Amino acid sequence: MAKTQLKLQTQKVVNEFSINIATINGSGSQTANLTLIRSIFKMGIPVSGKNIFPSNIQGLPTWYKIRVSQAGYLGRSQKTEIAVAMNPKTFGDDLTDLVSGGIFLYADHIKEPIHREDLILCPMPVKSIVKEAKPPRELRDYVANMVYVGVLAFLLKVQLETIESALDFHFKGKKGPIDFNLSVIHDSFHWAENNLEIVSPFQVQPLNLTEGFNLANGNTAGGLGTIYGGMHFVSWYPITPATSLPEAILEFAPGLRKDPETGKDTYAIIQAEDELAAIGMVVGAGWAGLRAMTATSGPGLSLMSEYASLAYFVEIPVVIWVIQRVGPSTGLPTRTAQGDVNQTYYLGQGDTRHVVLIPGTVKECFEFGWKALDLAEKLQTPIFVLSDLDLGLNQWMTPPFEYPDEPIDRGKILWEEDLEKIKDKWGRYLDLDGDNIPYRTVPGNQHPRSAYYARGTGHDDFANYSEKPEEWEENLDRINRKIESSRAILPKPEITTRSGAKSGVIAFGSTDSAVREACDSLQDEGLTLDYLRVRALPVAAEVLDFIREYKRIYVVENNRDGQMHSILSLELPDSAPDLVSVSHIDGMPLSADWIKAAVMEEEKS
Amino acid sequence: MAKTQLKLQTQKVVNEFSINIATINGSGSQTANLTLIRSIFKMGIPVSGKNIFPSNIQGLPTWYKIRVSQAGYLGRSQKTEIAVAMNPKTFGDDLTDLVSGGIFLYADHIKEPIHREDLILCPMPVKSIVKEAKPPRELRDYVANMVYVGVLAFLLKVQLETIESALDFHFKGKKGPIDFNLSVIHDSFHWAENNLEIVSPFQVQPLNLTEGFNLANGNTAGGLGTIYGGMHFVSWYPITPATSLPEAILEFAPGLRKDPETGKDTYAIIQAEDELAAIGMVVGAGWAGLRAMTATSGPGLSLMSEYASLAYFVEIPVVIWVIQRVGPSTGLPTRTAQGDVNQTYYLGQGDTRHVVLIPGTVKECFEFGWKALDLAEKLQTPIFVLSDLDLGLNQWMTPPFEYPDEPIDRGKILWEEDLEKIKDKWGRYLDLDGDNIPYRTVPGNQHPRSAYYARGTGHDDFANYSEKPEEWEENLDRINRKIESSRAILPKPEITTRSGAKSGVIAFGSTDSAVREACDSLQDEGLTLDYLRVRALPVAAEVLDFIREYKRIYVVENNRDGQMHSILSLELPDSAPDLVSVSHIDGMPLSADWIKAAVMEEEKS
Amino acid sequence: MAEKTVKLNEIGLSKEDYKGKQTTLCLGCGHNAIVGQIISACYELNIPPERLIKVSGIGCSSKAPTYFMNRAFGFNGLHGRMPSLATGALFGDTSLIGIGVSGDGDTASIGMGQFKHVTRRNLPFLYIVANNGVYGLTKGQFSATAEQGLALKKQGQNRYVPVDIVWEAIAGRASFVARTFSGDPQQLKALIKAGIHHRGIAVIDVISPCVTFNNQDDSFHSYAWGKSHEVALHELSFVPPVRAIKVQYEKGEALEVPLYDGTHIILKKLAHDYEPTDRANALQMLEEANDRNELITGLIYINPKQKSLFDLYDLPDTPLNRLPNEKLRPDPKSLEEINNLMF
Amino acid sequence: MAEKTVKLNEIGLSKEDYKGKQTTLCLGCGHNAIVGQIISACYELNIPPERLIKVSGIGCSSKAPTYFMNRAFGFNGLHGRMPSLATGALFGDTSLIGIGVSGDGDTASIGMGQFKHVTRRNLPFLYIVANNGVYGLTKGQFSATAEQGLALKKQGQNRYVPVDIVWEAIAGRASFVARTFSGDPQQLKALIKAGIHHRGIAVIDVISPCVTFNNQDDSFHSYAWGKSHEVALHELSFVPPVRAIKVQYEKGEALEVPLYDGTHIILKKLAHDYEPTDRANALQMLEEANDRNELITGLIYINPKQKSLFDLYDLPDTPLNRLPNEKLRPDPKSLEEINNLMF
Ligand SMILES: Cc1ncc(C[n+]2csc(CCOP(=O)(O)OP(=O)(O)O)c2C)c(N)n1
Ligand SMILES: Cc1ncc(C[n+]2csc(CCOP(=O)(O)OP(=O)(O)O)c2C)c(N)n1
Ligand code: SF4
Ligand code: SF4
Ligand SMILES: [Mg+2]
Ligand SMILES: [Mg+2]
Repeated sequence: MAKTQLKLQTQKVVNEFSINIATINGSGSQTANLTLIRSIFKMGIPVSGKNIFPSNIQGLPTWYKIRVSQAGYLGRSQKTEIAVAMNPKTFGDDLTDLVSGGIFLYADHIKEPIHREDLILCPMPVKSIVKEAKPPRELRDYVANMVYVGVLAFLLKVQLETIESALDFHFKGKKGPIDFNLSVIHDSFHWAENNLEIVSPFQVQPLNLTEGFNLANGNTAGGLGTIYGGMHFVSWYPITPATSLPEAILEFAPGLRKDPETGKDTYAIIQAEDELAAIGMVVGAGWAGLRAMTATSGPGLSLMSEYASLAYFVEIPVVIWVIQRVGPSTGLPTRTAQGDVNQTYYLGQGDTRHVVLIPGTVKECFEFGWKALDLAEKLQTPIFVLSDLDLGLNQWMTPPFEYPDEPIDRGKILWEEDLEKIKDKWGRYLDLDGDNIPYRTVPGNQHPRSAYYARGTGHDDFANYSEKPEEWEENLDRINRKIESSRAILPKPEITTRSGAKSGVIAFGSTDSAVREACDSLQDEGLTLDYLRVRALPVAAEVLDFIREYKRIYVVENNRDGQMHSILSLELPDSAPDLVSVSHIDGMPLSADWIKAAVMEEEKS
Repeated sequence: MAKTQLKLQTQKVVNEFSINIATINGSGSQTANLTLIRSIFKMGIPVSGKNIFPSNIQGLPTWYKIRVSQAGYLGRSQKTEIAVAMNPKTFGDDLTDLVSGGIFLYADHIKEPIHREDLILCPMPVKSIVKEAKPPRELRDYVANMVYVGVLAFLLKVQLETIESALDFHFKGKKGPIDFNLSVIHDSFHWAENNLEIVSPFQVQPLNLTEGFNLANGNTAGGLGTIYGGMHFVSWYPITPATSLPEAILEFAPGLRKDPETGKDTYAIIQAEDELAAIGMVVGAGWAGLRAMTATSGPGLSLMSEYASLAYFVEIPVVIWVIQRVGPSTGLPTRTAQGDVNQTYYLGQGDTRHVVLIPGTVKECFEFGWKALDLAEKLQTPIFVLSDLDLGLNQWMTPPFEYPDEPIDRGKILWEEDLEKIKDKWGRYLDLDGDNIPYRTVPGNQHPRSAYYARGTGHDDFANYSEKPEEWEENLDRINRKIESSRAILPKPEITTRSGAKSGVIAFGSTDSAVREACDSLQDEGLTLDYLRVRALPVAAEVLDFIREYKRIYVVENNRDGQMHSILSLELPDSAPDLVSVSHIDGMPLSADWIKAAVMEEEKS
Repeated sequence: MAEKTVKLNEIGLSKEDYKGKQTTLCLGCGHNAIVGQIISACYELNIPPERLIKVSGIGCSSKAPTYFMNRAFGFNGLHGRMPSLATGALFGDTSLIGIGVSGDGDTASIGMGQFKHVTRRNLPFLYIVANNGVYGLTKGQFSATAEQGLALKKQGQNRYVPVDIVWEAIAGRASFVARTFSGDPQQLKALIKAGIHHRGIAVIDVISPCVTFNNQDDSFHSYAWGKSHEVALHELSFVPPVRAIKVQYEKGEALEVPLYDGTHIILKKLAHDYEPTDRANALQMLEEANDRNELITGLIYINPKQKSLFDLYDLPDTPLNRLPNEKLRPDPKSLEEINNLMF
Repeated sequence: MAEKTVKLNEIGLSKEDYKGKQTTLCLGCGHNAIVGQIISACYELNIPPERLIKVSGIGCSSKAPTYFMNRAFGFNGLHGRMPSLATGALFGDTSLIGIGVSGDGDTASIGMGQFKHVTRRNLPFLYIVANNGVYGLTKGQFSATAEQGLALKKQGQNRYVPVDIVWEAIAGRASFVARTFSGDPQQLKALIKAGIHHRGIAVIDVISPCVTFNNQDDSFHSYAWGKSHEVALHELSFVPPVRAIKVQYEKGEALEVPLYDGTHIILKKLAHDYEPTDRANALQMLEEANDRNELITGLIYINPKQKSLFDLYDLPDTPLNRLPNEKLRPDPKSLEEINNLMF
């Protein structure tokens, strides 16, 4: 075998490659994969990990794609330099996906044909190494995954001490499992050392580029942000990929949200019977003066339509996280997409248009977690936070979460003493301040003039039932002006300019790093692009200015119909012709290569 | 009193005025109002009636607005020439709404102040006339309404024989009620004859303009169209203003859809427990090869989102009637709107876009009733029929319903013998004909290769579960092409041109007559407009050509945000700047006066 | 001196203070009777209107809250989804009394799911179903509680067996289940009082005729049928805290059910010798009554001991919606620790 | 000659013809046992796969139909909304056999409403609930049937009292209600056969352990608990048409329940002397078993006489979905009459 290898020596590639690990879900490869990416991260090298998993619990193909990039490109890469094949079912595909000159590691008990000549092959004696280690029965498969960790450590020159600290973190210092896994990794490492004649052209070298960063996912960040946002009430119904957000709250709230004085919980969480109930509960809670949130994905979002329309119209603050997955319908529940932008923005019957925050980084998931609760009560309307599976579930490099830089804002709530002051002038829907945001009271207020009757039907300024045409129209127009006014206070877009750019790119959410990478390499092709990342709807003035500035703007998104492209086109009819939609959806995060190719295609035309 | 009257003589107005009858709902004024409008209709004079009623069963204000117009303008008129005030609660408003020189009839037992000097006042001794007639207790209120019929008959010169035939129709020839009501009407007529010194400037004169026309509402027409469309299965849940459509099917199907041979029903109707179930049942039925339909309004539509998204993706034929009322939320359940265009077009999570038929006349409600069922099976997708309360519930002049001019189209269904022919080439989602429409089989097919597994998750051409990126994308793109291809076969727009028009108007649905009237009077103001009525989404090529043709196009609609305006703007970015949105929503049907004023306002700017 | 003429309750409020807007329901609608008894019950229980919230779904019945207690916060929610709304709202201030008025369509048709889950969670809440067997507000279609074979204008004959709300509440583990009749104001009022003082979900299925669409003498939900077929299980009264009394079981005597707050329900035995403490037995009793074609009314099942939803949480005495901001946001130090928890 | 070796049933099909795709459920998942018994039952009942449709909602359990009878039409619908889908589908051809596999979350949480209404309508349909007390597919949250106090990873302790699917089915007037256990294949198979031949809704609540998320020995839905606490009400068997036998009631004997099509269910009495024909009595029995901490299995309630949904319609023998077009569109003359009906 050795001979073929030598012939293949390509020159050394340091800290810029991708590893694709193919396993079977439920076989416990997660620990191995996390250990690997964490060790590399610990070495100071920017790295990201994406879990491409099936909608199933055990036995189907899963891939874990690790991207190492000292340039800091952490979006999905279309190329794979190193493949680890632990799953016979996908052996063939995993083989073909490799770049020429790539390394193909595989468990040597898999007896599938290997036709390619242009690869560095590396069969691993997984079974024998595991046998040596004598793991307890139930741990066998699980330990098998540590073998490729060890072999890769040898080939890529991953420092064993960083692996150790990664395991230490994973097992929270529990010596038993740490040592056992470590020993298997060592055994594998030494097997490689002693038996492999190959030299990997792909290697990692220590840097200090990850200092001051963590590895985390967006859903955990969103859950924590919600806790620090002073959430009182969470009602939710499980759905992939939103589930882990409320579950993060279940995990962290008990430690963070007990009242030190009384030792009581300052919040309540309830798992509802479905999304119809989850949204109903948060709307009831929001009405009653609680900072309430729920989280769901496409199918659940559909079920929340009617109560969302009510909350918009009755002006009730609630926060709704939407972690997008591939639709229509049940679609691909475990794959990522940006296909619910339209539905979220316009959710519900009638003329509804909602405020939507769109985090693009893990840090923003935390930040928007608390901001959304403030905005909901400030604007007295549902605030949607639109994330997706890639951002929510995958491992991203992120600076530490920043403590809120603004105090909690409960908006215009009137308690007994406040009502005393404003005397009888108050009415639930009376625009006292001329800012389109009325004052509200909440149940429990003991003032005899505090009560009002909330209803999804037509009402006057004092919440009395009304079918009067002019009252209906005035009220609905005021609500519209209220939403319009939010443009000024919502998160501003993030703009990155380059000298001499004549065209621009607009994107949002999880595609950020892929878009940045694409812009860099398009620059190399001589196409200079300024880049704006939308962080909220309705869009800020800055977005409109940006659009007006260029003769051509590419709107990049991970859906079929170019939904953000439509929304922006409607904002500025005069510029609509300048907006070019660059979108597609297949379940995979957009890659820089695809974006680049698509843009260059458009440039040609 | 007489004196004031004479001073007010304005010159005679024939067959061009509106009557506003203010009563209390549940008091049985419906019969009186229908009698009135039918008698006028019988006299050969174009007339329309709009019921402005509360979301309540008994005791709240209701208005019935009758418009008499030999010019054929049957949309809502903002002016009222004659008011009938039977409700003390609205007496004041009804008084103020009257044009100067108008006639104000009122029950003389109502003792409200009357400040206006510029009206012809006509107190009616309702109680005494009713007393004379000695009606059975329970009929008293009810009969009271016949009094204004009689008095109006005298003032407007409505022929008593046409009143008689109107009653004859209403009571299906039952002599008792006919004679009794007629006698009250006569008494009132004679009272007026003998006691009223006033002469009405507003009068009706016989014409022959209603020959070959009927009076009917859109929901009845839609129900009948569905029956003639060969509907097999209806599942529905009551909601205003959709209810009367399925109820029309309940009424007529038994007589029309029994199999003469077996005497059995060739259809089934089931009242579901809610809209989630109604849509689920029709989707199941559509999958099983039934021509299935349901009908709902905004709130129910929201609940249908998720199954609509599934039907789009699984490619199941169903027909969903949406009779719009005022939203957001519960809104004004008994008032009309066009505010669910967006939600209907894009209903459901993910990249969905549906086929929508938009009838603008009662006749089209019938026609689209059967066409929708054909299109659903031909395209294997949900077909929405978008109507509204004004078109669905109110009385419109309409030519007789026309028998379908095309045979029933079941689309591409394969039975046992068909499968034999095409051998193993068949796959549920395999595009054999290259027209993006695959062939389908339905349960009950006994061929061993007929079965497939339908699912809302990703699938390949043979309906096998698939998470493969390319298979997902190809399938979803094909579905999109399928919907795109429907532009060519959907109902074409209706275009009315005038020589020398430089600008155009686009509208849809129930606003048709108001828009036509507005165009005429704008012409008088020197503004010539060509008019296009959209009858389906996605729009036909003719719509795009029309848009390209004018430097300015007004898009008129009864909603807040100009939803159709948005949809059209997205169709032609280059023309987007030329499209001017003219929209508002307050629960009332758009009036020609409002449209005219709004357009002229825009012209100024 | 005017005051003298106005009767006031122990907290100095008059009946007026418990009234709502003028009803817009039909003359003679059973729901009006329910409104009336809620007003009387709350007046007599000396409940400050501000300490109560009223919610509903959609329907004529669901309009009821508009017609009582203008000074109480109210929410007319979505059709069939009052329970979720009430659940979320009461977490805002768990010391408030919650009253909901729903309809048979609102509860047994579209609302079945949420109804079952709110009973299961035992939310402290008085859940009144104004049950008339039809959809009143949409003009008389069959609801899920319409008896099989019932014929209605435009609708033909009802094909399906009816949902029995009491059966459903008991199967759903409601801790207080009663059935009564709009035509029996005394029992209705007593049950409302007891329901308000019960710590947990109190479901009262009130047969409440729709005079406009379903009041034919032979229809199960009509006044005539109710009046002629009602059989009260017991003479029911509610008593504010008194000296503890041992519950005695000899025949003819009264059965006293103590509630968590020291109040009691007293059930004076009538024809039946019935104890409302056994789920299966309650259903047995209902089956037999059905066979006898009786409309059984009274307290059919109660379990005062079952933990209420809020007993299952560890919430502070200060209502959540009044917690000061500083109690809602953990301190900066804690966030550092969190950040350190991340890899 | 290979044929010889393959066993065929009376319609000449082998077990293979009843199989579906390779299961992708976890090794040892209780749902796999259900799949296996459906296959065996249908094979032994000689059902042509094409005469059966299989539907489900969403969940691991709802994937089950993928794993049996490739030759049957199937539909994996929406979470909690299998019943409406099945109802509409079976109207297409009422002669088809309908089998649905749902989960406890799919049925008792989000699906409660549709579950209650399909039982009430008595759709001829075998409704299997693969009940494991958790949401498997979303990785182990509490479902509505999880017992109070159950502790699960990440979820803490379950606060609420569980929904009892058998109670709900009986309260909801299902005409055939059974409970069994994935660990009791014989009884499971016999119940499936009986359910298929029952004309009406047949609800089988199968305790079907989730080995990955809820199989702790002390958890109510685990194999261990089931094996050690199962108490069969009777030894149950299903027999194809035989000479009519009078049902006899002496102790120890077998109770025979005739179904509409001449087949019988034979219940050989065991410990309990139980007759599954009285709703309230059934619930009484369950309550007592609960107190004894037993997992009662067997046929708990049946009413073979209750009219099925399709008995309530007047449909032609030709399936609706095969009616020729000319039977679907009334003739032109009729439309003239309609037009004359208009004013
Ligand atoms: C989602 C939705 N579907 C349908 C309706 C229409 N709707 C309003 S009230 C009602 C039924 C009310 O019946 P019930 O609850 O029995 O109350 P009742 O009027 O009989 O007192 C229906 C179907 C609605 N408001 N919302
Ligand atoms: C509307 C909607 N909400 C949530 C989900 C996510 N989801 C998929 S399966 C499932 C629960 C399944 O539990 P169960 O029915 O008990 O089946 P099991 O996996 O336990 O067999 C949930 C919540 C969904 N698919 N659709
Ligand atoms: S319609 Fe029936 S339920 Fe509605 S208010 Fe009138 S009587 Fe009551
Ligand atoms: S997760 Fe549980 S329910 Fe799902 S397949 Fe695995 S064992 Fe079965
Ligand atoms: Mg009702
Ligand atoms: Mg489960």
